[in-house]
Amino acid sequence: MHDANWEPRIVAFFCNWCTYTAADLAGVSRLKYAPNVRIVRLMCSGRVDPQFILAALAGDADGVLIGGCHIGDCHYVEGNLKTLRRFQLLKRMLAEFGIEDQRVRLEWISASEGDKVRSVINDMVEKLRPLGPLALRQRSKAWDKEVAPGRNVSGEGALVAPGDAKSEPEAAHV
Amino acid sequence: MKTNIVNGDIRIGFYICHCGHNIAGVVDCVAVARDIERMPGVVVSRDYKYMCSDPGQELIREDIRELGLNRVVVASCSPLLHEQTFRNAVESGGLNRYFFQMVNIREHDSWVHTDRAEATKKAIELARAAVKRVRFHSALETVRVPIHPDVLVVGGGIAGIHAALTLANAGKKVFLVERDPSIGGHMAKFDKTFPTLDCAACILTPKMSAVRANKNIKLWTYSEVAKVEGYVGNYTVTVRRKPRYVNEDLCVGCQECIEACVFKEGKYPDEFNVGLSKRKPIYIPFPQAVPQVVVIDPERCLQLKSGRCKKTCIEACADRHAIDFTQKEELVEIKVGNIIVATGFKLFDAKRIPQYGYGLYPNVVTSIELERLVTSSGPTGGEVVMRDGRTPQSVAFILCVGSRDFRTNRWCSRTCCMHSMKLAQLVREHTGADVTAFYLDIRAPGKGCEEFYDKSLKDGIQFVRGRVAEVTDWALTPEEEGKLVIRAEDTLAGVVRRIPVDMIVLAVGMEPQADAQAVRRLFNMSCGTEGWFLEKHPKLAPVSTFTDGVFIAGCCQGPKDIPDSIAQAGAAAAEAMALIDRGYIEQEPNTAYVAEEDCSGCKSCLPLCPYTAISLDGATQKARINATLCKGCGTCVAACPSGSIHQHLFEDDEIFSEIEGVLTHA
Amino acid sequence: MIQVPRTVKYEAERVKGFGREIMSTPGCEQLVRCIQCGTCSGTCPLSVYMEHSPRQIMALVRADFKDEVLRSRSIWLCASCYACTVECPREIRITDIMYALKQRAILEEIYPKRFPIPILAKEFFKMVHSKGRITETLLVMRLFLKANWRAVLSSWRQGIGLIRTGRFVLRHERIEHREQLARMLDSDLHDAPPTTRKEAA
Amino acid sequence: MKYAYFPGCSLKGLGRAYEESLLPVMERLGVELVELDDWNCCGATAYMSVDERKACILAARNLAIAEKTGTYDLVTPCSACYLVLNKTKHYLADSPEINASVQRALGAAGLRYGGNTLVRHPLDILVNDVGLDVIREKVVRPLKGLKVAPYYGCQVVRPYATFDDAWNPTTMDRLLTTLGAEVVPYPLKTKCCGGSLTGTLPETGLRLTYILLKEAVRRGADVIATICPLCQFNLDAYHDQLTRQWGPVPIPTVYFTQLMGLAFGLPESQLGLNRNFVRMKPLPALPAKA
Repeated sequence: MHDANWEPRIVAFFCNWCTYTAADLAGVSRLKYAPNVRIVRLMCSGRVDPQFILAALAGDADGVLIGGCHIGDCHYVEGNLKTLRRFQLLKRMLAEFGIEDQRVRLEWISASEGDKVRSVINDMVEKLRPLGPLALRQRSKAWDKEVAPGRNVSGEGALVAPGDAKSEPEAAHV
Repeated sequence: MKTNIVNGDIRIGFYICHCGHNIAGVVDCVAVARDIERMPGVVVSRDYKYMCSDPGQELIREDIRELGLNRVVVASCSPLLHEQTFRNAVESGGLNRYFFQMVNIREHDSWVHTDRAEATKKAIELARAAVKRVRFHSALETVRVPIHPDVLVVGGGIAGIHAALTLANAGKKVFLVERDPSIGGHMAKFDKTFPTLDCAACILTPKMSAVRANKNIKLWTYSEVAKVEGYVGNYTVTVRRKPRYVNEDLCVGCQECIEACVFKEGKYPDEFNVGLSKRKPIYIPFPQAVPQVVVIDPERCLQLKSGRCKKTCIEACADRHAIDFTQKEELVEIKVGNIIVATGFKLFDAKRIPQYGYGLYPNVVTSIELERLVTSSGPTGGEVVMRDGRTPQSVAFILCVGSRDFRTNRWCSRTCCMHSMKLAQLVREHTGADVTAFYLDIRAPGKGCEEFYDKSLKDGIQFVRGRVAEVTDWALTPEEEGKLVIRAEDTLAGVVRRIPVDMIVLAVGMEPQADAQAVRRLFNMSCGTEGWFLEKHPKLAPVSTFTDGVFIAGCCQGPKDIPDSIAQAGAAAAEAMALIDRGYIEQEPNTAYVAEEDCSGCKSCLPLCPYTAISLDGATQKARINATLCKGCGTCVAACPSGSIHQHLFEDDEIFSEIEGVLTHA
Repeated sequence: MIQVPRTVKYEAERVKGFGREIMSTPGCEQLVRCIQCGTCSGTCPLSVYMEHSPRQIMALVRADFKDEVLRSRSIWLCASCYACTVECPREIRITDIMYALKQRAILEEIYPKRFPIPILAKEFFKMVHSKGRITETLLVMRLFLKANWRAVLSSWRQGIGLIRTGRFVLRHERIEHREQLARMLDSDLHDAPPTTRKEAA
Repeated sequence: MKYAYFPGCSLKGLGRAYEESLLPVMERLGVELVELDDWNCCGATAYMSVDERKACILAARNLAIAEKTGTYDLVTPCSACYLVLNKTKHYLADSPEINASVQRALGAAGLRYGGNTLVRHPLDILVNDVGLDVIREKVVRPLKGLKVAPYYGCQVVRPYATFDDAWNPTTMDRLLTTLGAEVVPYPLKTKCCGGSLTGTLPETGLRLTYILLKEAVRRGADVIATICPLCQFNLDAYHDQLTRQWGPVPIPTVYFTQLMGLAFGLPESQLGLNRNFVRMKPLPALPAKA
């Protein structure tokens, strides 16, 4: 079906106070986990704009992980509640598009739960593996246009990278 | 206000840190530097052994000067550790400190992965993201907010007392809030302290009196913090003052009311003597209590329970009218700039290990109970006696009760070894009894502690390395009749032993307070998995928390002895003073702002802000954000339907380019 | 002559990887976290008869002294009362580790010879394999024959007592579907169903 | 109430008095025990000592047969059977590898086990399903004045303490009190009786047995109540040797079900009490009812 060397790519949005710190703790504790995740730091999970998630999926990510403080523990009182509400809406929308449930995940991970960072990431990678690449563009070219309406980001073209992803870095460097 | 130099001349310097072997051992730093070098706008790309060192920082400054850099990216450790370090370097190099972005390739990469190729690939992708992002950074100004000079100290144990005194002696105004009717905490119950065997009361009582006497300290005992609002420099705290039914300003502590109480004898377990003696419904916690003010227990007092009492106490206090049955709970609001949390610990409940027979066999006691027995001011006047009044001929100490045990508390409580040795020496001194201590490992790392262990050995205390399996009262041999029998393996001698003794002392470990989670939420702190309050950094910021202006001291952060508690308390006081004396705090300029021309005035952002920073301008019908109230969470930014709210440091463009960057294939 | 035993242990006596192997058996993983506190030995009703206490067995396993462990009577003295397992502060399932060691000793045929406990285990195993059930009195008789026939002499009174109280059973208890049970017990350990194996052969 | 019933080998041999008393007592309480069709030996401790996988297969066959009956609760009076069947259940649930391997073996005989069988002890059924109130109603001859040492032994409460505390179980204490008996404090209630060591290495096993008996006598008990056939055998059948070595410890050991039978007014002869080496003294005559 897909390339035998294929590995799921996950973009993670972690809040500064709990989950990002927990990921730091996992590092300090030298816990080992799958190298498939790229963490983007935000001050609060409440800052996660659904567009970020869609951009990541459209940009060739196979999954998106959002990490915030446990409910009741938000550094900003209740930012994570807003995240949760927004997340539930987004999940329904993604389901409409036929994007598997496991691909977008929300986890509450407190600053002390370094081990949870490891287990969640490992678990997510394992759950994405059988699903194969998301390959959103192949799935629906039309949808692609809808989510990223020609947003000109870096002066290097549309947010969604050109067709052949493999040659993209070189392209970016020219 | 914001100028994007996207199309201007972007000159980026990229630096990757080896961190000795910490990063370079897993990530191919040279390969990363070579990859980033080829990105547009990158003028220089270097790898260096320790970027955070002075020469490392100088490298950045020099390149800014020599090569005219206007953006800097450093790939090293977590920004939570060194972002400020590098921002300072960038600033001293002559650039706005926010033209900087940090890449975490240690905590998030080299320390958590083993595959060199995968880790290097990840580092490259993270670095590319930062390089793409930093283009969009703009010059920002750090916001300065004045700091309120008063400090709240929560908890009146030795840590809280010391922190309060340190601050007060430096001329700062301190509110010291204690839940119990007196300050003093656990230390007030101790007889002597290890390893010097100096009298605990002799060193604590003067400090307690000093608190009472110090004009800069507002002492509120029998009180709890009910609510905390605000942020570093500007906290508003609500304190609940429980009614003690005695007017603190009028009571002089003569205790005639206690004498006069209709209860002629003490009837209720005395908390201070851990139930070993009885007190009346009206009492003073202990002779040296501060404040010297009596308190009435509403659960026990006849008048408060039924309203039917002769009120002999009021008669006894006829001159001063200090007793006031109409007292009600009071809520007081105060303003402070910093908070020191020193809420302490609780002792492990020995009943949770039924094998040791606590609660079943009367002569199985806890270490704190024995502490009260050996104290001359204790319920037996310092005599170590069994429940039937006899003097024990043989006493066993069981160490690590509840500690180092996966079923109860995993941690080492740190003080029980030394505490038990101290008690063992005192028991021998008081009774001449044979003393055996069962231990797992003797931990005596403190100053003078190993010497104290040696003294215990010289004093003839028997040390048996082995965890006691059970304590029973059934005898197999004549000498076991009527005794408590310990069964344990003497692991060093390699034999299983049965040892009959008269009295057993359980060295119960320390646990987080029962309400630690609630307190944590109150002050917006984190707890480790065990429930101790989490310090910001285990080495570099041991008394700070993740909330600026909230510090921790003493055993609420983890088990420690008196010297360490005091050292932490001093450190917390100094941290608070450093903020106060600077006079202002610098805030990350990560506030949200409205691009008025895009705002449709839909008001959907208004209810989202927990700090009421957003309001609607009556004239323009557009949203407006008060930057001093905004805390920078960005929730409103994500929710704005017209995309008119932006956030400094976390601009949409910055995040989108970061997403794009991490998804490049390295 | 007085024997003066020399107790030094040489590296050559270690079977590297033995400890790791035992600790990878399901249920035995926690052994790695043992702090040698001796609760197991203190709790064990039979540790007083062991040449190595349970704690020492744990240490020897971790240090790869395979022969010393598998030849010891200690592992066979475990009566499976599970006291150590519920008492262990590190949640090590010591009883299960003892089982893993017994299995290894039987597999490698290095259990102490003429020691009745492993013999009982093997006889038990055989009887169940062929009959599906155990007839205790017959099992004990076989044990006596193989291990210590003199014991029969000392317990003759007990035998008579059992006959008197109608508890001495001489007829074999057995199940109906013995061949079904045998098929199950002898079924292959690995995935390949028997047919493919034939084909391969 | 209907349950599948796994007697185990002992209840057909040395421990037959257990079954002889259990069945009429359960019948009196309206509990139907349906013996499992063609059950096999659980494997006990011995099988686990030889081959773990085969031990699991052996036990799983019984679990599978029980599951097929559709009555998910499987009652197992023998402590060893109770432990082994429960342990197998845990192994199958916890380890996918063991589960797969065992399912293959079951498959070879056309069986399958879906993990649904609940292994339960009669004490659990009596106290939690039937209830002490119902039992109290059936008591026609309260055991007034009878001092009983409740002895649980090891494998029912350890390591899978499913219905009682592993350190201080009280289910039988409460049951015996309901029967009118006086329960003496017996701190050795969960200590090991020596198991099969009494047979294989008498010098070790018998000392454990002796300690149990001696302490029960010291605590003033008239009788020890047990829940396991091996415990009963050990505490009952070796008095000869024990007396020779340490002196007499004259106390009978009976099954708790036998005491229930007595309290329910069932005739002694039907409860297997005559199978004891050390016989229990007949209960004192009942005071005339008012």
